Amino acid sequence: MKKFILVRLVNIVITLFIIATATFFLMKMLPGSPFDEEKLVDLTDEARMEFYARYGLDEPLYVQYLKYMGNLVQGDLGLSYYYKDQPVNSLIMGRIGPSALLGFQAVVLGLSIGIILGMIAAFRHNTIWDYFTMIVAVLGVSIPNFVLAAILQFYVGLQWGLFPVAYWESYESSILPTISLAVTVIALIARFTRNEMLEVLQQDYITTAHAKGLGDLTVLIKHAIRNALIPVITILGPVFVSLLTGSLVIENIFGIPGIGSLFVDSIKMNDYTTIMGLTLFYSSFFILTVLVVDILYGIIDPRIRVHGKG
Amino acid sequence: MQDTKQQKKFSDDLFQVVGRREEQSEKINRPNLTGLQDGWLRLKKNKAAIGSLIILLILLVLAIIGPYLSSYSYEQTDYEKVFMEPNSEHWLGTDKFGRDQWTRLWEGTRISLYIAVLAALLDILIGITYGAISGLKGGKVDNFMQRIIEILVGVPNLIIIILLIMIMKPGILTITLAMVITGWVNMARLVRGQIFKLKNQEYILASRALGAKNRRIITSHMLPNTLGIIIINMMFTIPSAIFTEAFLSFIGLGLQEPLASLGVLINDGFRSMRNQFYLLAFPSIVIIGLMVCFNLLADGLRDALDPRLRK
Amino acid sequence: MKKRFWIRLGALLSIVLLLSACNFSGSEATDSSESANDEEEKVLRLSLENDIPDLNQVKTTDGISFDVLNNVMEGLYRLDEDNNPQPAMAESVDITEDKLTYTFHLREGIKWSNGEEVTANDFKYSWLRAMHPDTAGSYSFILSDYIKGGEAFANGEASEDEVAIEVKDEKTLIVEVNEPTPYFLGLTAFVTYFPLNKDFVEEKDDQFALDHESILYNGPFVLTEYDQAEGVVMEKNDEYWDKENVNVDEVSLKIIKEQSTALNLYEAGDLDRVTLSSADVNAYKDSEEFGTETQFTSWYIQFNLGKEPFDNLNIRKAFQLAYDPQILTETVLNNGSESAYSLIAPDMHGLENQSFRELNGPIIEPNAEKAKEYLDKGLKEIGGSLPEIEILTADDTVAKDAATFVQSQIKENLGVDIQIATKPYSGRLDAMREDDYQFAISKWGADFNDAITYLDLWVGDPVSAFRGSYHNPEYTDLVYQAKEEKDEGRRLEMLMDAEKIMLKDDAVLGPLYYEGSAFLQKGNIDNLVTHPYGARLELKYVEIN
Amino acid sequence: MEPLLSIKDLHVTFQTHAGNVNAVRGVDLSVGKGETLAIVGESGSGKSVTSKAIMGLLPKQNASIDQGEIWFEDRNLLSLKSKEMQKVRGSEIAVIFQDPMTALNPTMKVGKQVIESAVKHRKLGKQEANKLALELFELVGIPNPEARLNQYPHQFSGGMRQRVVIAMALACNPKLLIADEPTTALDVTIQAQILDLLKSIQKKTGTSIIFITHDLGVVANIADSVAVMYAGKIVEKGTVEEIFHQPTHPYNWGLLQSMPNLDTKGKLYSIPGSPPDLMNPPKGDAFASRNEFALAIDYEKQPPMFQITKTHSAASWLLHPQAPKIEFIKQINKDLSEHKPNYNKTENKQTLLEVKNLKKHFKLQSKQTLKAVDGINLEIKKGETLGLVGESGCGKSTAGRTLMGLYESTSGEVVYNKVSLNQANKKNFTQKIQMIFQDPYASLDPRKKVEDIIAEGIDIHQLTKSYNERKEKVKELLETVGLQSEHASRYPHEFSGGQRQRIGIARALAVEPELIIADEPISALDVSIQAQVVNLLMKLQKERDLTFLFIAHDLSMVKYISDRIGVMYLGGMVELAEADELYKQPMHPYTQALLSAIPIPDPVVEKSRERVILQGGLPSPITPPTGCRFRTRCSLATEECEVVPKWREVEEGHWVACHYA
Repeated sequence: MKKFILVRLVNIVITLFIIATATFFLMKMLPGSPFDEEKLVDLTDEARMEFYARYGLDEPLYVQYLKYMGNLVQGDLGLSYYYKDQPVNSLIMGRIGPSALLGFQAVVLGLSIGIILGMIAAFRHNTIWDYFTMIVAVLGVSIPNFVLAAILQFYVGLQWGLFPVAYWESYESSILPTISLAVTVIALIARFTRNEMLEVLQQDYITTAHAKGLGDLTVLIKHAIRNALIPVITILGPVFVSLLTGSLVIENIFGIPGIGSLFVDSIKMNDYTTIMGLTLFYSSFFILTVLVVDILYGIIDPRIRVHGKG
Repeated sequence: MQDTKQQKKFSDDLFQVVGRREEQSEKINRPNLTGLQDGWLRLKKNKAAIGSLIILLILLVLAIIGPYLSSYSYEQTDYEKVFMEPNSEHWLGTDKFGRDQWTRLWEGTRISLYIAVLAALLDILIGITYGAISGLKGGKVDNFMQRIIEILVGVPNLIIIILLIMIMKPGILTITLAMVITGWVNMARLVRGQIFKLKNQEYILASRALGAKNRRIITSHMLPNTLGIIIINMMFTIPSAIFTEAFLSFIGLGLQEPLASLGVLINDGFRSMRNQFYLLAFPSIVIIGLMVCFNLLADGLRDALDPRLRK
Repeated sequence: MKKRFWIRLGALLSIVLLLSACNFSGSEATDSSESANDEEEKVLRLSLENDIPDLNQVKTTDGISFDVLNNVMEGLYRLDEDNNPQPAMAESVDITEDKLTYTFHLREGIKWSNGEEVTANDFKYSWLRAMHPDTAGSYSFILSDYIKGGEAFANGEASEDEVAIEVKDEKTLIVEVNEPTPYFLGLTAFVTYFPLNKDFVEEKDDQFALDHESILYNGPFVLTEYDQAEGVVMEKNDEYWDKENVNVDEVSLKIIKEQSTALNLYEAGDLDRVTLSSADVNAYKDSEEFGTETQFTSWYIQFNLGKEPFDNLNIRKAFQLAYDPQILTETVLNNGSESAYSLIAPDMHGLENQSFRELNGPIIEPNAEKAKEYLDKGLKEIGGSLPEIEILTADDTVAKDAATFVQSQIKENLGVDIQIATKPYSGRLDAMREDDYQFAISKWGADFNDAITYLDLWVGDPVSAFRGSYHNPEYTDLVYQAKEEKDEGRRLEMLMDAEKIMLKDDAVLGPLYYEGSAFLQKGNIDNLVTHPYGARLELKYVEIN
Repeated sequence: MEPLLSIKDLHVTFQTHAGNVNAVRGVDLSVGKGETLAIVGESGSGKSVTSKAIMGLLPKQNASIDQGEIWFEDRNLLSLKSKEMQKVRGSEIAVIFQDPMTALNPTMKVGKQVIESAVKHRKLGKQEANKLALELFELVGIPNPEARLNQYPHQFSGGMRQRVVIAMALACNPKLLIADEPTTALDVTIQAQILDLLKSIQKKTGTSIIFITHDLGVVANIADSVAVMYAGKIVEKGTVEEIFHQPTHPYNWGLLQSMPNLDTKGKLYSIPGSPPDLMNPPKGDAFASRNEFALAIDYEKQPPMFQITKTHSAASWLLHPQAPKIEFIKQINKDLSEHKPNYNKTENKQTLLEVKNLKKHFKLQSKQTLKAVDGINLEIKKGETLGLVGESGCGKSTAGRTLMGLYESTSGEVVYNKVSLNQANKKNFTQKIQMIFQDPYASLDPRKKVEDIIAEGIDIHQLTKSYNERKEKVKELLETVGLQSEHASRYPHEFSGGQRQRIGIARALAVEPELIIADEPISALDVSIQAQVVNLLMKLQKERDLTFLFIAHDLSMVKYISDRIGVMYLGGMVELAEADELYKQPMHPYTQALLSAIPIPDPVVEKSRERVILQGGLPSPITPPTGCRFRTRCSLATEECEVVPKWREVEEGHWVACHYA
């Protein structure tokens, strides 16, 4: 198991290296520079180069690349260009909190409701329950979450005054955005759970369990759920990461100082170091999540544990 | 004996040995159905899927002929008639340039559908080829190709897409391309997995034993048998492409004015939802309709074509 | 197994909740509840439409940072409610006859928020820092262009001794300028001219201005909270010399990027002022809370004289006349923007009580028929047909709307199809600079209240693709002469002629509109001033009833 | 005997999207206390559906019981509420399912699964339950029970899992045990172990058993009485002796005759045709169209049950007084009179294929090596049939595939007609060497028409010039394997297993090969169909001078069809001899055990027979035992066996790898 994790970690480092390299050069192809402003365009080329020189941006690309990678190895993501002089590390750390909270709450909410709905749908297959759940699930993935967020804000926030309209001030502020984000998760998980559950319910060992005279509920709880839920773990990683990246619009709508908006802004502003920092942050987060999910999967599914050893 | 009465009923002719009728026992009584026909039969029973199919067809037809039903073009401005609520002249009202929303809506649907289908097609072309090569070659080639996929998966799609759109000129093609760069990964993985599974199927071995080359095995055995999965995945790719485009348009990276995709319309509508809610409502309804229908159809197809596929 | 899993999950959950709880601006929540008890407290709640990139005054360049800094810092002068510079840190100024030397006398009792005295040294330190190649930002030109010796210093070619900033004593600062600069006092109200406390800056080093505690304030307010993505909270500065005239106790400036959200917040009573998007204007037009304002920001079409077909004067003229800015401002933008028929913004300073605009009048008169005539003429000259034409624009809503408008009008009035190419902000600038455009939607916001801030841009020395590769010696000479001219009347004459040459004779630009905005403001708020140039937001004079 | 369970006129229908399938069409049965009733039938005959109906485990969505009663003691199970039925399930009636690989919950410890029903029905406490689990594990013979209780199913071998399943079924001391093909998925050697176990358990507990199987040999071994099912009906029932010694229904005759015993020579009797499709069951006797002695009335009316003795009854019009008297015994003699021309001793035959020290190792993901085939030597003479037998996992299929070039060999050489086979010249040989596959469901491409499946080889080697010629050829091949030419346009899923296997044979024949490797071609088929396929193969061999490598785990069929037989164990050959010689004089202890494990379809012989029962299961081929690979299961093993035994010719043509042979 240790060896397995070690090998995976080495692979992760290689993957991240390639991602960093690719992003670096891709990013440099962006039109414009981080210092493009109406006020600066009238500078002579010399003056501009001098300005670039201050940030090492006048050097050949490969030198910039080597320098960047050198700093990266030491865990230094450099200083932001747009948020002048702000270290990218602290920029990301400062922004990750709200996004992480929203993402986490949305996953927890989505998981719990999604699983329950999925279970009900599978267990009451082809009944009104099933149809209802599937309608919820399909609608959940079909309504753009910014439309949903806007509607929630207007009605629940403004008209009914149940939760704050926007701002990031108290725990209540996180509720509407969490719901907006969670709906997609609920839909995804409900659907996935239902399918897994339907498949599990057809397995021989479920028949065996029924043959033992166990009640329907016992069979469901003791035999079916666990087997159906193990695969659900595998989609958690991507879901969580997509929540983090996808929360951009939600963050804007609810005025939340999260990482999602930083992400698009940095690209629009040619904020090279921030783009790099965020890409690497997301990538490593994603890859590590996948690794954790794999390990978790191994811990939960006894069949895989042995393979890990072998 | 209970049978005494019956015994007399029968004529002796009936007790002649007539022997077997082998042809009869080898006869196949069931109708001659291909796998696809069979799937179609099953799909037909799924009311939601059929309903979705019909709605999709209606939307498709409207997307094609809708713009011609009104006398306006999608880019025609009329500054005398801005922000008109739906009325007999402008069925779905006008926006701040006085453009006819009915026309723009179907023009947008057309473009969204076009993007979706293009993305799905490219996705399928690349995804299938990639997956098939990777799965069939196996070994080092597969390992290498999987690494590439791992890297592609490792970078959040959105970063790649936005970077690309910023680098290239925004437009339908760019958006499609950007989505294709990452969108095919799922398909490639699916096809690869499927090919791996099929590789050791006895009918593939039989074909090899008959001396078939890789090409024949792929085109005549593996692909037809992966078709179900491919179709299903395509049905899931399409809504995600529509959504991606809508999202990009929403954050201002979408199509060029005055072109209208559903995403652009929703973006515009969102900006004026407070006082011109109809601008947001109609494109939202269409996009939700599209998504719901594609999803239901995909679900239906999955059930019909292969109930226990997935994985 | 299962039980353990759930326990772990629960633990994880609570940790995340705890962590994130620290992330809420919790302290603020308690503050506001306290303030509810204290009825005297006057709180103003405003929003910013984007992140605050940088509060380091010598480096920062963007309007939002300016909005914040202008209210927590103060220069020698401050713009008053009528946008005229009034003595602030300075009590008075002596200007020599040749209008080249300024002697500022600092006010008594001006203090930093830590209680230290603000001295002439603080200004010198700050100004040098703002020009020094190692520490300057891209606004250093706003000092170096005017202060004698500044340019050489900024280029690293001269030492700081050669810069004509002299600290005579703690309360006296003597500055020499290169040329007579009638708007120099206005410049001293500009953010880059604010003072800095040397000891404090050096102590904070690279942490300077990264949070609210690493800035020293000398303005009407101090920051009590600062988060780049969340916004700032300001409180009245007890050390401020004029605190008696500051009516507001606390101001919060929260970042709300979506206009619709801001409007919702306004309606929910969480904001005191909100900018309206054009779609919402009609619905609120008659409200008592409705208002509009304009700025010294001109939007125009920049023709690229180096690219077909706009190398042809008649075609430029055709395009220039083919659209009606009034439709743009009244129908599409509908937000208080004024239609533009020339370049210099309407209220910009002219002579005595007359504005520049009043003196020079409208220059371009849209006329579809004439436009068509010019087009035909131009077409003959270039041999019959137009190439494919693309209009470059940035990807923000307003710029895109303007482009769409131009496109539709050209189509309607000239029958010419043009494409729109949207690029992100820096992409548009880059394309223009690299001469990769035919014509573009562009704008310029004034840094100070003088027409030269615009006219200086097109002198074509060197020729700049960004400015349409325009170079007309007549124009250039006029602008250069104006700069040296000591007589205000003569100077203005020259500038007005220059504007006419560029717009009317050479048709380098097509004026679109002067930026304005429509807003809603709660009835109990008075005197919330937004300056049309420089730093916009002025909170010093706000009164809450 | 007091019946414990009796079924009266049970009808079960399944709703499918294509139509309704009448899976069970009026079944009457009864099981006495302490009795073992075997239900025998082909797949699709309704035997498993019947058992599921007893348990109340038919899928609710699409199955319905249209008619009938199931009386268990004094209750009609069909009228019980689901709560009451739950009390019966597991505690009074327990069931053992066919596939031990899927019948256990993979994520639950086996100990917990075993006691679950006891905890529920007998309200046992934790300690009592644990004690019970230990007892049960000991009862079913699982070594080291304490440790194994805490393991997960994947840590058990197939045989051991089946023991777990049995322990699970016994947890509440059920009055009735339904064993639904409990040994079908297992190897012969393991099957023998499990059968022994069931018998000893019944002796100890006195429980009644319904034993469902398609294997008459197993029935002879275990059953007291037998019910033969065909097409959803019981066609004959009686005591085991009556069924085997006085068979009355023609179907039963067919079944008994299709089973070769070790002495059978000549053409096997086979039941031609395929079982009927129960979606449109035939009007009269469902078996009529395959029945040599079908009466005219068989095509008109369903026969009633005729009582022959008190215990013996059958549903055949032949028992009607008006029917002609047809004797069963005569038929056997008549059929066996035609002998297969005995295989000429090898002298004048040329060697067609020679395998020299062939090895095939697979690299696993875990970096270990699976030595599937580890150095085997053999030669196949022209025109002979060489049988290759061994337990599943012994590498016999891999050997077949490797020597045909489907897998690249790790080392060793395959020489065909004096030419060494390699990747470069593989294609030339694909026409000469062909293969028939094991699983008739997996070996045909489901998306291809039968015509295209059969013609694939023709297309690849371009053997026909025109489309019509191709069509003709396909038609001819279809007829050769006993199918009809209109089948050409059908898809594989429309065919029964036997028909599919014949399509597979036609496909192999299409390229007119010389050597056919038949990889367990009959092991997935029902008994009556097996004989069809074997007969077809033998007919083809005679007509076309084919050479066969016949891979199988069913020793009786191998003995019947092969001239010489090789026995494989864990990737290596342990014995090779002429078929008769091998059966008469098996030298390797493994061969002896294999032979002994074969069930014989004769209750008298079977019940009196002494067996060598092999202990344990097959070791992992990843880490095979050192020295003689068999020594871990061998009763003769000594220290000497730590040395690898030599592959030597003990007598002429009789090779063996054992120190004690």
